[in-house]
Order: sequence, then C-alpha cells, then structure tokens
Amino acid sequence: MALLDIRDLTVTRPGAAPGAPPAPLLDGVSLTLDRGGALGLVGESGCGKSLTALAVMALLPAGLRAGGSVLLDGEDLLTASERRLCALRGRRMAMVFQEPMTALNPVRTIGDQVAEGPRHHLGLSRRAAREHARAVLDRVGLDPARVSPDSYPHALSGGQRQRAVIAIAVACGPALLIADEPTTALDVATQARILDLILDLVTDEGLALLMISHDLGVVAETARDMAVMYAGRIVETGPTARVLAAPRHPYTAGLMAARPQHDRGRPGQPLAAIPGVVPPPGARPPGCAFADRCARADAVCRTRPVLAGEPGGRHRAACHHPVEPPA
Amino acid sequence: MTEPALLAVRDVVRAYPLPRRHPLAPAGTVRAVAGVSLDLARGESLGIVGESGCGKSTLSRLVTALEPPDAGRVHIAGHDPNTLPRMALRRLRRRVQMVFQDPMGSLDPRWTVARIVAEPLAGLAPDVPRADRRARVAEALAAVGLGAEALDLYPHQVSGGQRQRIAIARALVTDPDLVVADEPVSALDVSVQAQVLNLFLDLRARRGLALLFVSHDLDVVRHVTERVLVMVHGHAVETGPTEAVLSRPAHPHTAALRAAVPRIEAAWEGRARARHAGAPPPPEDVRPGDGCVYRARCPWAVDHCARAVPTLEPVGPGRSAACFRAREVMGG
Amino acid sequence: MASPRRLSAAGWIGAAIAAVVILTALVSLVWTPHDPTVMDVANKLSGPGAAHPLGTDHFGRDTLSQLMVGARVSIAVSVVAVGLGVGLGVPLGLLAAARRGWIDEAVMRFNDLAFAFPALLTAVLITALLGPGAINAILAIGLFNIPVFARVARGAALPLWKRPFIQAARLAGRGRTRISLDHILPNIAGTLIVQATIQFALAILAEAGLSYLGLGSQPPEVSWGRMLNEAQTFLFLEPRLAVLPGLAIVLTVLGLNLLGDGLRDRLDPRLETGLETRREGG
Amino acid sequence: MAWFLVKRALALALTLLAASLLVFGVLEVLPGDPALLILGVNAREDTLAALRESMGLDQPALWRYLTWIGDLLRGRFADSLTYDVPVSELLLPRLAVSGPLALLSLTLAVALALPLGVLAAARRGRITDTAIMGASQIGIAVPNFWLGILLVLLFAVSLRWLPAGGFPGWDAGLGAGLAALLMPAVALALPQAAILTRVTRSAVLEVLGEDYMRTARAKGLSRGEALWRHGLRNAMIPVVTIMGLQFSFLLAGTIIIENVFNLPGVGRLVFQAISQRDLVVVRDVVVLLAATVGVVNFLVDLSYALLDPRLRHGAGAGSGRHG
Repeated sequence: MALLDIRDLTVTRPGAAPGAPPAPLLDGVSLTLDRGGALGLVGESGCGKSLTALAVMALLPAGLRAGGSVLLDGEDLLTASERRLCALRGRRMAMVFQEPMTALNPVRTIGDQVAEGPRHHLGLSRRAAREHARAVLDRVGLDPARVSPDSYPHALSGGQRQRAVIAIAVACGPALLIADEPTTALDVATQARILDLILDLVTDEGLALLMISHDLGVVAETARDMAVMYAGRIVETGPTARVLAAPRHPYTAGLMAARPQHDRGRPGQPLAAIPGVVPPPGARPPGCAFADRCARADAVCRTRPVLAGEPGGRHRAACHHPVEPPA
Repeated sequence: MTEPALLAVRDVVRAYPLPRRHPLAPAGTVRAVAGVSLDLARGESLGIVGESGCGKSTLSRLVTALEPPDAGRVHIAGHDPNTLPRMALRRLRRRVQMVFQDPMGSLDPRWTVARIVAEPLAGLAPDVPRADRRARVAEALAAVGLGAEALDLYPHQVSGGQRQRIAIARALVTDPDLVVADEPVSALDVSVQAQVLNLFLDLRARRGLALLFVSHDLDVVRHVTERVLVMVHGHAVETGPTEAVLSRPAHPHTAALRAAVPRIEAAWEGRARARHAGAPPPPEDVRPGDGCVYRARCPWAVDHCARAVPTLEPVGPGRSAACFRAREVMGG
Repeated sequence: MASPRRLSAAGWIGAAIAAVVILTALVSLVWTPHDPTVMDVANKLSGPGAAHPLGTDHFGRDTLSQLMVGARVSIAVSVVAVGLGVGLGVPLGLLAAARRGWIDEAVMRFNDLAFAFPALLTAVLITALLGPGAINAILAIGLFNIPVFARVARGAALPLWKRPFIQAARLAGRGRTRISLDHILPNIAGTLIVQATIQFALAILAEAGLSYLGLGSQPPEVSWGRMLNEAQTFLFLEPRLAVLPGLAIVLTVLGLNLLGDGLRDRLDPRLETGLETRREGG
Repeated sequence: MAWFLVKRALALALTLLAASLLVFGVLEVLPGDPALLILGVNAREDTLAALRESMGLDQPALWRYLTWIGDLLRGRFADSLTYDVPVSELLLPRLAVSGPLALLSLTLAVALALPLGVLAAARRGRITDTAIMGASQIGIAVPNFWLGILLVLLFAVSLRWLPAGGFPGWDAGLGAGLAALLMPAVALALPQAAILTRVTRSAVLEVLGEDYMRTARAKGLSRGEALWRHGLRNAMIPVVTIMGLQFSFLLAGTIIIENVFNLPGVGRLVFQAISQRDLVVVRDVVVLLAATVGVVNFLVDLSYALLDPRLRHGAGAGSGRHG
C-alpha cells in the first residue's frame, strides 16, 4: 500500500455570486507516493500545486471544499475528524513552506518552536523536549554552539530560518514531508545547501518527499518521480528522467523549451515562449485546458483527455496528440 | 573626435547607516556598493549578477541617479546627473530609463495604461505636444506587442506578463539610449518570462538599445547579455564576456553560483554537485582592508587572502577577476 | 473605480441613516413642524401628541423641531471641523512623507505634542479661552483633527514612496509635489475617506460633549448636546427629553461608522488578494 | 533596546518641554493680562499693578517660565488664584477620585474587550461574531455622558440601587467610594471597550492569516492552541497601542463624566478653573495631564519592547536571504 494515495481530488471555490456555479481549483488530481519515495510536483503559479499540498495537510483556506479522497496509510484524511488530523499533522505528515521570513513566529525562540511539536506529539517533558529540539536543530545544520536555540527568527539569515522551519517539520519523525517551494525565496547557493539538507533527511530518515516547485531543475535534482500540473489537473506524470528526457505533453515540452538553458539554448536567440495565458478557474475550456495555447490542438481536444501511456509503462500524459518520443 | 561613453561609472560607493546597538555606539554603515566601476557603450548589453544583498540593485539605482553615490562618479554621455541643474537632468533622463522587478508595484494602480506610459513624456519631454503623446504611447505599446485596446485599461485588468510589457513601453517612450532592468523577469512564470526575454532581445536588435540587466539568474543573464559583471558584498569580483565568464569562471564565487544552479540533466546524470561552503558573513562584518570579501566562504582561500585585498586584474581577453588564484580557478 | 465590489448591507444601512440625517437637516432649513425657539409655556413638558409628535420641553418648545435643527448644527460643525482637519492635515502629512528629514521630524513632533493633550481637554481649553460658541467649538474640534489627518496621510504615504511606481515617476522627471498630488493622493484617498467618516462621527460626539458642558452652541441656538444639557435639570421629571437627543446622536454616529466600515471593506486592497499570488502568472 | 528606550525617553522629554511652553505661552499671551482677567476691567490701576507684582508678572516671561517649571519639578506648586491654597492641595484629593475612576474604567474596558474581541475573531462570520460586532458598533456610537445619564435613570432613579451622583469620600469606606464610582466608570468604559473589542478582533484576525499560524497548525496544534500559543502575543501589539491612546480619551472623558455625576475630580477641577479664569490651576493641571499621557505612551513603547524581540535586540528587519 502506498504511503500517500490521492484519488480524484477536487477542490472547489464557491461561486462569486449567489447561484453562480462553484469554480473548480483542483480537478481530478490523482497521485501516489510510496514510503521513502520522492515525488516532484511542477507547474506555474495558480496551477494548484500548493493547494494540493494544503489539501493533504487538511489545511485548506476557509471556504474551499475538497472532494475525492486523500489516503495516508489507507486512512482518508478528507473524512477524518479534526482531532485525528491534529494527531497526524506534524507526527505522520509535515510541511515546509515557501517563505522562511514569515513561517516562523517572530516573538518566540526557534528552540521553543521546534520543541513544541515533540511536547505535543511525543509527550516529552519541557526539559526533554528542549534537549530533543537541540538535537534536531543540530541535525538540520543549526549547531547549537554556533546558532543558539534561544535565538529569535529575526536574528537568523534566510537559509538558517528555512533550516529552522525544516527542523520544526521533521522534529517528530514524520513519514511524509511536503516541501512547498522550499527554496524559491532563497539565493541559488543557499538553495543548493537547503536541497542538500532535504535530500540527506530523506535518505537518512527514510522520509517520503513531496517536492513542490515551479523549477524543473529543483525537481530533477530531488525527485525520482514527477507530475506536471496545469490549470488544476495533472497533465503528465512518470519517472523524472523519462519525463524530462522525452516529455509527451506539449505543455511540459513547452515549459522546457521556454527555459533559457545554457547547455542547449543559443544565447541571443529567441526562446520558445508559450503563447497566451493560463485560463483562470471557472473559465477553463471543457476539454483539454491547454488547448487554447497548444499548436497541436484540434477539434478532438474539446473532449477531455485522460492520462495514458505505453501499456504497462509509468510515463503517462493527458493529451490527444502527445509529442512523439525521439527515435 | 569620439563621443563620450554612454555610461561610465567610476569607483562608486553607496553606504547605508546601520541601526545602532546602543546610544553611544559609533554610527556604523554598511557599504551596499563599495567601489564599483563599469563602462557601457551605445548598443552594448551588460549583465550584473550576484546574490540578494550583493549591491546589484543599489548599483542600478546609482546608474539611474535615483540615488547619489557617496563617493565616485556616474557619467551618462559625459554628464554627471548628480551635478546637473534640473532642466539638464530632465534632458539626460530621456536617455536613461528603467524597468523594475515587481510588475504590479511599478505601475500606479489608479492610472490607466495610457497615462502610465505617457508619464515620462509629460515629465521629461515638454517639447512633445500633448496631442502627439497618445500616438507616441501607442507606438511604444506596439513595440512591446500590445495593441491600442490596452490604452484605457488599468494595471489590475491585465496579466503579469502584460504589466511588465507596459513597464517596458514606459521605459521606451522617450526613445532612450540605455535601459536599466532590475530583475525584470524574476517575478514571472517560466513561460511568460520567455516572452519578456524575447522582447528584450528584439528591442536590442531593432533599436540598438544599450541594456544594463540586473539579475540573480545566470541562465537568463547568459541569454540576453554580451558582457557580465559579478558582484559580492558590494564589490565587483569578475567581469568579461558573458559566455566566457560563465563557461569558465575565474572567480570562485562565479564558479559557485554556476555550480549551484539546479539542472534538469540531474534527472538522468545524477546529482553531482559539490557541497557548498559555509554561510556568508553578515554584510556589516565585512570591513574594507580586511582582505578578500569572499574568503570566509571561499574553498580556494589561502592565508594571503586575509592579508591583502585582491583587485580586478586581467585574466583573459576582455576579462578580469579579483582573485589571487584566478588562474587556478579557471584551470580547475 | 478599481474594484467592482459592492457596498455591504451594513454599509448601505449606514449610508441610508446618514442620508436621512442630512435630509432632515436640509428640510429643517425650510420647514419644521414648529418654530424650535418659540416658547409655549402653556404646553411645557407635554408628552408626545398630535400637535407635538415628540412632545415639548420645559419652555414648551417642540422637541421634534429642535431635533431637526439640532441635526443641522451637528452636521455643520462636523463638516467644517473635519474639513479643517483634511484641508490642513493632509497637505502636512503629504509634505512630511515627501520631504522626510527635518520637516518630517517637525510634523511628527507637532503630532506628538497634539496627542499629548487629550482632545476634549484641548477643546475645553480653547472654548474656555476664546469664549463658548459654535464657531469656537468648530475651531477646537477642527484643530484636533489636523494632526489626526496629518498622521494618517503620512502613514499611508510613507510605504507608497518606497514602491517602484513612485521611483518610475521620479525617473520620469516628476518632482515631489507633483508625485504627491498625482500618485500618492489618489492612492491614499480611500484611507482618508474612511478616516473622514470616523472623524465625522467623533466630531458629532465632541460637539455634543462641548455643548453639553455649555461650551458649544449657545442659546437660543439649538443642538443635541444643548438639549441634553437642559434636559438634565428635568431628568427625574421628564426622562424623554434626555433620551431623545441621545438617541439622535447614537443613530447618526452609528450610521456614519457603518458607512465608514463599509467603505473600508470596499476600498481595502488587501481583501482582493487571491489564493496563490506569490508569483505572477501570464 | 536601550537605544530605543533612550530615544523614546528623549522624545517624551521634548514633548513635555514643548507642551509646557505651549501651555505657558497660550495662557500668558493669548488672553491678555491675567491680572486684568482676574480683577476684571473695572479694577483700579494700582490694584492691578500690585497683583502683577505679587504674581511676578513684572518679571520677563522666560524667567517666569523657568521659575514655574523649576518649582514644578521640585514639587512646589503656586497658589490657586481663586482658592488661595497651593494647587497641590487642590489636586491631591481630586486625584484620589479621578485616578481610581480612570483605572477602574480602563480595567473594565480591557476585561470586557479582550475576551470579546478574541471570541469574535475566533468565531468569525458566525452569529457570535455578528452579535459582538453589532453591540460594539452601537457602543462606539453612544456618547459616554449620555450613557451616564441613562445609567442614572435606570439604577438611581428607577431601581435606586446606586447613588445618582456625588462622592462620599474614601473616609466613608471603600464600598461607598466604589459604589459612587461604579456608574461613572461603566459610562466611561463601555464606549472605549467597544472600540477596543473591534481593535482586538481585527488584530487577532490579522494574526490568524499569518504564515506562522499555518506552521503551528501543520505541527498538529488545534485552532485554539495555535491561537493561544502563537497568536495572542503578536496580536497584543496593536491592541496595546490603542490602549495607550484610549488612556488619553479616558482622561478627557473624566471632565464630562465628573460633571454628569457631580464628582469632585481633576476633570471637574479643570473645568471649574477654566470658567473661573484660575490660570494657575489650569496651567499646572493641564501640564500634569499632558505629562501623564506622555508617560503612559512611554509605557506603551516599553511594552512593545517586551512583546517584540525584534525591538528588544535593536535590529531592523533582517536582510537575510543568505544561507
């Protein structure tokens, strides 16, 4: 049984005006993640990748409704009681957020914030939790001798703060770690070190990782499998090496071609930009959501494509006219 | 007689006061830009790269005379904008315009596109008759690929990529010689970023525009600029032709920046990247005369780096780097 | 208008109440059931009836007519007092934000000074020094509004000065005054309007307080505060006289506050942010 | 931290200096000759001259200002013009009324507003929230003196539970004293509590939207635990600011309320002094009130430093993108 099994997850926002139909933000998202596995979720802003993470944590913003099922160890999180969810969050599943500047409480020390989870979930005494926090901080590269656990977040650099956020997430030894754009707000050298850390934790602690990023490179470096999201749907999924080496969905191919890649692109030459804009929720075409921007689209694309691929293969794309794999 | 360089910056310094720790503490300053020089000829493009806080944005504000330097000189077409009388400064400003990072924040939410794009004309070109302004604005919008239907929209009614196009149109409307772009695509999604980068390439090719392109993204800088300048803690540590500098760095920082960029090839080649050295010291800990500013996190650092300050020395055709071990860095 | 959002139900109720009060004040200019100053001792302290829908006071003056005229005084005093605050305070705040340096410091110190004197105490002082009366009450209340608007305008303008579109305007050759008027003022107008409704409500309360102390409008002028002042003598005899003008005040202030809240909800750009706004799409 | 407090203390001193100069200037210059004011326009010239001399009015203004401030700082007060006793003798017994009154109403306001504000925020959009917000909306609109009148009508006239006004003095016993202050305190407190409730609610709502609250929830804390452990302290910062400002309103409110309830307090003293043109009393009491407001705002600044470690450590917003 997979550790995380998301089946046909939908998230809808109530209609803007009374009587208006609710707008689907996530539309039939299915993903699985095995114990110790690493799954990358890529897409541009507004595609619903962060929403997927929040749905798994059962921390969706008020007013949004989720349908389908999210199974963690076979237990459906969408129907679990709030009490049960509180017992699972931080203990079995944990999350690292995008903005290290704001994800920490400015008026409490980092040691205090790391110790809170263990006290809550593991029933540690105040003193034991503090010791535990010191060890966890040390584990994420915040050596208590150099960076005091009694520091307040404002005294730390961005990278150090993100390490503290990671410490909070892994403090109770969760089975699933969700990282939502964990390095987007960081410099490239800091990003590399934080990715190092996340990979080390995944390997050493046997965590399963759901890595969410807009950056194909970050996913390539951290996840064995990946899924590409567009307009609230999964449009392509498969082993990362296969998907990136030979993308089948025109959107994935377009994303890759639009990157200025020094090894392949020719400086000064126009990049292959994807024309048009992502359709907003509520205004998505009934068939393939990418059809309006796609050069390969025809009349068939007005019906919705399903994820499909080679028989028995794990590389699948939701496209009526997939890009041919190179011979 | 040759005309003066379009842009000549000599040893500019810009320092900001630090908050005092107690009432009697000496008033500390942090030098955001600590003695940087650069030249830019008509039609040339120069990328400024570095991590956040390295001083690259401050440098762009010095070049556009949004801030005066504390020391050193900025010359635009032979004139120092910081000593010019107001009317002459306006004439000079027609030749240098800027594009900002945040496409929403750089457009007044309560103005229409037509008014936004026309503002530099109203402020800098009183000789352009009012009646001609709308035509000039439409022309500038056409140059960035927007139709006349955009004229009466408000910024919130257009997409992020279109907003950045509008900001570029505003920078073009006075027909400048130099456009300074401060992280113009870092807030945009990849597919939209490509559209805007193409626009910059196109404008350079068609208008002979000189471009000062500030970015943290090496791939982007490599794509749009001919020369590059790498900054650390307010210092220029390496400069030269973009392709040469980024493919064979002579300064350890350039090398580290390059090595840190996540690559999609890692998916099949495996993640073979050198582990990175320690965190950079906070900027206020880096004092001039303290040796090389980069040595605290430099894997190549030797004792000598703590005693002497490296200066930019030639390391190849049109290239220079501020590192005692530049030759070794280039070699391996 | 930037936002298509409609005013909330509470906002509409507030607007309606404010409209009714203003309308009443306007009607009182041309018509009241009785002359509010004419005494009719034969009918003094009579309860509500056909001739006097809300009864009469201890001099037999018609309470309804007095309330109508009182609305006029309240509104007039508040309009002028808030106008004074806006007219002087907003330019001062804009100037401080645009110039910073010693001008800013001076304006802020002036503000601290003004806030060090409790508003009503200042008003009491001024009216006591210059003599009681509606004009001096206006002056006293308006004077205190100046630092309020200066502070609000400065506070709203300061973060705007750091925004890129202001830097773009500077690159476009715009001077600080021009930027303050063309860019800053339109962008803080919403904040100022909301503050103005709040100050308007406070001014009505302050005028009532001063008149109640006998420092505001003087007889034979009629105002809600004066009515309360006079009613206190007959509190035990005729509570109606104390309750009615108070209700008029409460209703008016309530309406203005509801309107102000409604406007704030409508104008607050923070409420417009969507779900995932960190990166800009297409 | 030290620097921050020293700066605030300097600002306080500067404000007080300016305030005293202003009060002095206004009272000396604006109304003309104090002696004339006291004795009236029909007074004889030699009587006026004598009075001027006894008041030190023949001295240069700066000298008189310095003497006044110097005396004040040493706790020496000049004689009241109407009562012929030092202002301090008038002030002290009245402070014994106004001080407890202001304190009682502030306590009432805070005790009412904080729980209600937090409750409304936690129940946002539900019936509890709507009810609390509706009540506070009305509370803000009620003039405190009118509320005082209503309270008198209800509790003194109809129910006869409490005295309608006046103050028996603390000699009459704590109970009697508090009974006399209860209605005035409630009248002062309710409108302020209404404002504070709204401020608390919006501060808590603001905090609830912060990223670190989501971090706390992701840790496994329930909504209530997250609010209690991570939200309240951050939410208190704007609340304390408003409390500081409200103190000034409370002081001013005492002027009216003491008139409604006929209490012998400082507010009534100022009011009477102004109407009797007792400039010595006015001058001293107004400066004293301004000083109180200044000190309270200084305490507010001090509490910021306690609530927010960023201020305590004298650091601005971190630059921190570096690893």
